[in-house]
Amino acid sequence: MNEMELLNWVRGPGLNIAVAVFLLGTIWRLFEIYSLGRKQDLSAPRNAAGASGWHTVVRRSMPPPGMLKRSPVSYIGGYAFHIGLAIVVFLFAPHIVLIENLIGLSWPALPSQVVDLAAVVTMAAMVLVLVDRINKPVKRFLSTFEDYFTWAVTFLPVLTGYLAVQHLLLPYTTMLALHILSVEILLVVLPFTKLFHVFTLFASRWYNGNANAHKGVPV
Amino acid sequence: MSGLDNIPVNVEAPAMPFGSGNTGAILAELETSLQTLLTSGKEHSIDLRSLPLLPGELDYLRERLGKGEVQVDVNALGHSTVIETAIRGVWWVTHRNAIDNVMAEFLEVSFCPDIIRAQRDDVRESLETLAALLAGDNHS
Amino acid sequence: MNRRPTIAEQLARQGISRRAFLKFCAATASLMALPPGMAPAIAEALGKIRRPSVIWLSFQECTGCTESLTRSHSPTVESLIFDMISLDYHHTLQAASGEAAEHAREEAMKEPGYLVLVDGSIPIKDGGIYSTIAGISNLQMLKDTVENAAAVVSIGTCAAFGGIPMANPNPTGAAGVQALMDQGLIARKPVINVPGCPPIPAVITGVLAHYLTFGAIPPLDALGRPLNFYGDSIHDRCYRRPFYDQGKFAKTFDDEGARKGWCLFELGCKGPTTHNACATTKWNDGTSFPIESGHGCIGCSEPNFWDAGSFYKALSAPADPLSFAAGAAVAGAAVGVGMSFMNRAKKSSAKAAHETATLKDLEK
Amino acid sequence: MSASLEKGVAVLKEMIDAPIASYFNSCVHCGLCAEACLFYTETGDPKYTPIHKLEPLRRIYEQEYTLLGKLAKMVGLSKPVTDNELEEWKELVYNSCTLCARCSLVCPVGNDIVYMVRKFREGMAVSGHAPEGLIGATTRAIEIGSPMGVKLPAVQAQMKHVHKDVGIEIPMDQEGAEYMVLLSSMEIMNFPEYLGAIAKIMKQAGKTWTLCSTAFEATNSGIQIGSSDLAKVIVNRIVEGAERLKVKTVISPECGHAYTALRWDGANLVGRPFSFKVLHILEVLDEFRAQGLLKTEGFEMDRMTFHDPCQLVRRGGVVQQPRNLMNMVAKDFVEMEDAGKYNWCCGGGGGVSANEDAEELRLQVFKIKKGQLEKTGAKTMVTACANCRIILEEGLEHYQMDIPVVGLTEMIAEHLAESKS
Repeated sequence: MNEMELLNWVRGPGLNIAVAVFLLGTIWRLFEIYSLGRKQDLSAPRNAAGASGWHTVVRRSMPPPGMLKRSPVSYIGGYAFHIGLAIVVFLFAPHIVLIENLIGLSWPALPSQVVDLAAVVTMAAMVLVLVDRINKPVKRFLSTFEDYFTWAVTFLPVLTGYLAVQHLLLPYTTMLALHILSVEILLVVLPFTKLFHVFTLFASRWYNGNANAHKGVPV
Repeated sequence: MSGLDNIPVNVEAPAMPFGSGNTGAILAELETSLQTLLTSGKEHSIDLRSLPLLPGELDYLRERLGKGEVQVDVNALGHSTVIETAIRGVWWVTHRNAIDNVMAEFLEVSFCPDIIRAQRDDVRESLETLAALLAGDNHS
Repeated sequence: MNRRPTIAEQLARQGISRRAFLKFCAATASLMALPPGMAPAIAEALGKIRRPSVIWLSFQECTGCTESLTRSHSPTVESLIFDMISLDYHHTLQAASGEAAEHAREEAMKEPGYLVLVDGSIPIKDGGIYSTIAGISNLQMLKDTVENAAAVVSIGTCAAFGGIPMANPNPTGAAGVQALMDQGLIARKPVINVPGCPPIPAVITGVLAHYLTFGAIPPLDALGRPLNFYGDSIHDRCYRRPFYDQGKFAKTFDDEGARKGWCLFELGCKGPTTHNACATTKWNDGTSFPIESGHGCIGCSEPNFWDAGSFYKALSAPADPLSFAAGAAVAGAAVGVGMSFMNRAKKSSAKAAHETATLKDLEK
Repeated sequence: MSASLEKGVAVLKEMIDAPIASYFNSCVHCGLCAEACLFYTETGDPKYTPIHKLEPLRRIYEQEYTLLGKLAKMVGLSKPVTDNELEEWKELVYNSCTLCARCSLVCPVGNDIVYMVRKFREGMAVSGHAPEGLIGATTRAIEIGSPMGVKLPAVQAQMKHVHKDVGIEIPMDQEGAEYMVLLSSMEIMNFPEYLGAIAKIMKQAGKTWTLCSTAFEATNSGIQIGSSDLAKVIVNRIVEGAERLKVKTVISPECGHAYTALRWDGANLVGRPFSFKVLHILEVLDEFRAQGLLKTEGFEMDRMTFHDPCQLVRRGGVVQQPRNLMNMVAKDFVEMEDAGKYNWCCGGGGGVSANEDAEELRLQVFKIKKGQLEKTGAKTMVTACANCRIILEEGLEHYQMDIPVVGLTEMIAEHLAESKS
């Protein structure tokens, strides 16, 4: 298989399979999780300003008082990596074309130099959080194979994408194929690992916020 | 050609900071080459067709370099022009073929481009030719 | 057998001056995409090498490659190239026909070390019956000719990678020259691939000039293409690249962006994955190239370009990514709903079987 | 699988719901919950990371309610939960968790971790993995009526004592009274001033109130040990009493868990909304204050700080009321760092105070409170939970700090304007 054949496979059948597994897994998992339902709270509610599921969905994006100081790498690294990833994924012109092809929506792209910078920042932040995971006793204690695996699966698309754009290590075509392949692996893995938090975190925050809002506590 | 010109396509030449970036690089390369020429006498030439230039950038370059005092026409395997730019020592060399298409285009940095100079072998042959010419004259 | 003259001698015989020779060498260096400083080395090399015999074989092809070469707008250089070689066999260009033509080929093959140029792909399905010349299958003719060749130059994407005849579903079992060598169907010789549909004329002549001038295979990429012409992607050498970097894209062929000459990536330009010299050498004597005239690169110098998705779909846009999507969504919903029924049943049966906890339960 | 384990797993199958499933799927092992937990911050031992305390529950969820978990269990990739494992987890689930819910406030993906610990205790309790101390307390609560074994005669004795002390007769079983006042065992046994304070305050406010002979005890060990069935027995006493006496409002005493057990769990345990309101005494006092029914005179001049009981503030939503009341009587009221909903636990909530096995650890993690207190420079600590109060006193004594701990209600009562009533 030459590089063009590989690229054609990952753009064609490979992507088909990955998107299919991703959709299948995501819909299955969402049903599996949320069909479990929850009991209605019969206690008399208390209302308080700023207390609701939706408030918590937004508020949890900010570090609670004192936490930034306790775990700066988690927050700063986490922000840099998530925001950087969002910039790279959603504001790079070729990605927007891809999304437009998939769902018909399009928006302006950032200059590629800015995206390059975001990619570098993202990778640096990811390395930082990985080092923190290995160094920090709590994180190391909690970490399983899955944590390192999902890190790699998330890191590779950024790395291969960057290498492809910068023409490093391998010819562009090969690197582009590897980039798309790595994204496909990410898509396939996402519904079945902790990466699924991209979907469930909103519901989790909402449940938490909603249950506590019932008690009048804005969490 | 006039028909094509009627098509309302206007290729925008980007403002310099957003150009290909190559015109600046060429001018910088000329600067160092001129310095080298003065210090060591080493000549240098830049193949203008090996660099991607935006439409209009070649003209921009021509305009920046300006026109000097010397313009030489060479007729060898087609027509070639060697034009000194306003930057003395920098020559704009254009080689054309028999049907006047541009074959190659260079910016040469030298006191006098090689193509203008008579070649040693040719001079030797010319000497023979002249000798034969004279011999012929003497016979008659 | 008379000694073949060196190229310099050949030129001198035609009364070409040293100055003209110098100009020729400079133009050749430019043509070969070599640094201008290489001109003296070229001049020296041309003084030594002899005019080799060349056999040009045309198989499953459209004659586009020959057309390209002969429409070359550097006739002087081209004529020099033909002065530099002895083209002993070429379907389209030779005067001889029928048995005389084949005889010429056999004659040329008598002295080993000739150069074989191939255009068109070779059908190997069903014993290669899909294309024959003088009753000889293409495969057989190639096999015989390559046997004593010094090297093979595959001109065009068909000869290099199989090209359009090999496109899905490849009814004739077409293959490129390198593939046949890899399969052991013909003798292994050095191969230079000069792909393109057709290749740029100056690239064909440039590659030949390089081989002839230096008597060696130029540095090649992983696909056997000379690096001096195929080393960079169209995208990297494209004058519209700054627009790509700024995120300025033409969205249709007649919008504002298209008129302003913005990047054609979104209109399907395959420049980023295509390696060729179009953006620098250009076509029609350096007049223009597809992107400059407003159409994206179709990637014709890459293997399988015909089957690599629509020419008008952006490179990052997948071929048909949602073809299983509906099915997958339904299957996902089925698994999910199945699980939710099972889970609910399990939960309610746990509830139904609930035994009220007593103090006794606390003690194990 | 032992019968008791089977019972525990069965209960957990009932308990696991969509929020728990969502929470487990959201966890990215970032470890931030550890930074919010005093058992980790004060010991540095990663095993006290809140989400780790739920590891067996996570596996049960995955094995019972996810297809991949079922497959993993089938091929042996996911090991079934065993009795030994649960016994090992007892320390994590009971000794080192006060159900303070600080972790639930910081989790970046929004996991309500304490919600899960509370549910996990259901399975732990019925499979016989609750700590001895808590089992004892719960047994006394069910059999005798109070976790400390306090019976009605003891209450009656206190009533008489208070009558003599403050000159107000304590009403008992008065049908139609507006308020039904509950007590916690600790108040009956250790802080009898509370009852006197209520009597004085109610008198000044001109409100009718009563104790209930069948439901004087507010605390609910069933909630702490994690058995809804047993908690329901205890809550039912109060509901029946309140309904029999037709009171409008039931007042929870200065006890955090008693408040949340009745206020938030109560209706869900009995399976129907209450016909009466449930208020914490501080909520009542603040209402009186707002209506001008609570008048005080004089101020405490010492520097004072207020310890927020977790169940009152973070789990109860009573945040501003104690501050309003403090300012009525304290001249130099200073807040501790992280006061309000981010307050740090005293270390004795969630049944830890009743659990002898946890005592050493509890005193160790009290360092956080000690540090907070030292920073304020307060001379007196005020709180509104008898359990916190005991734990604070023990902790301060352990670290040889001479700082008195006072109940807010009593402090208000001491400053009641004596004039007319």
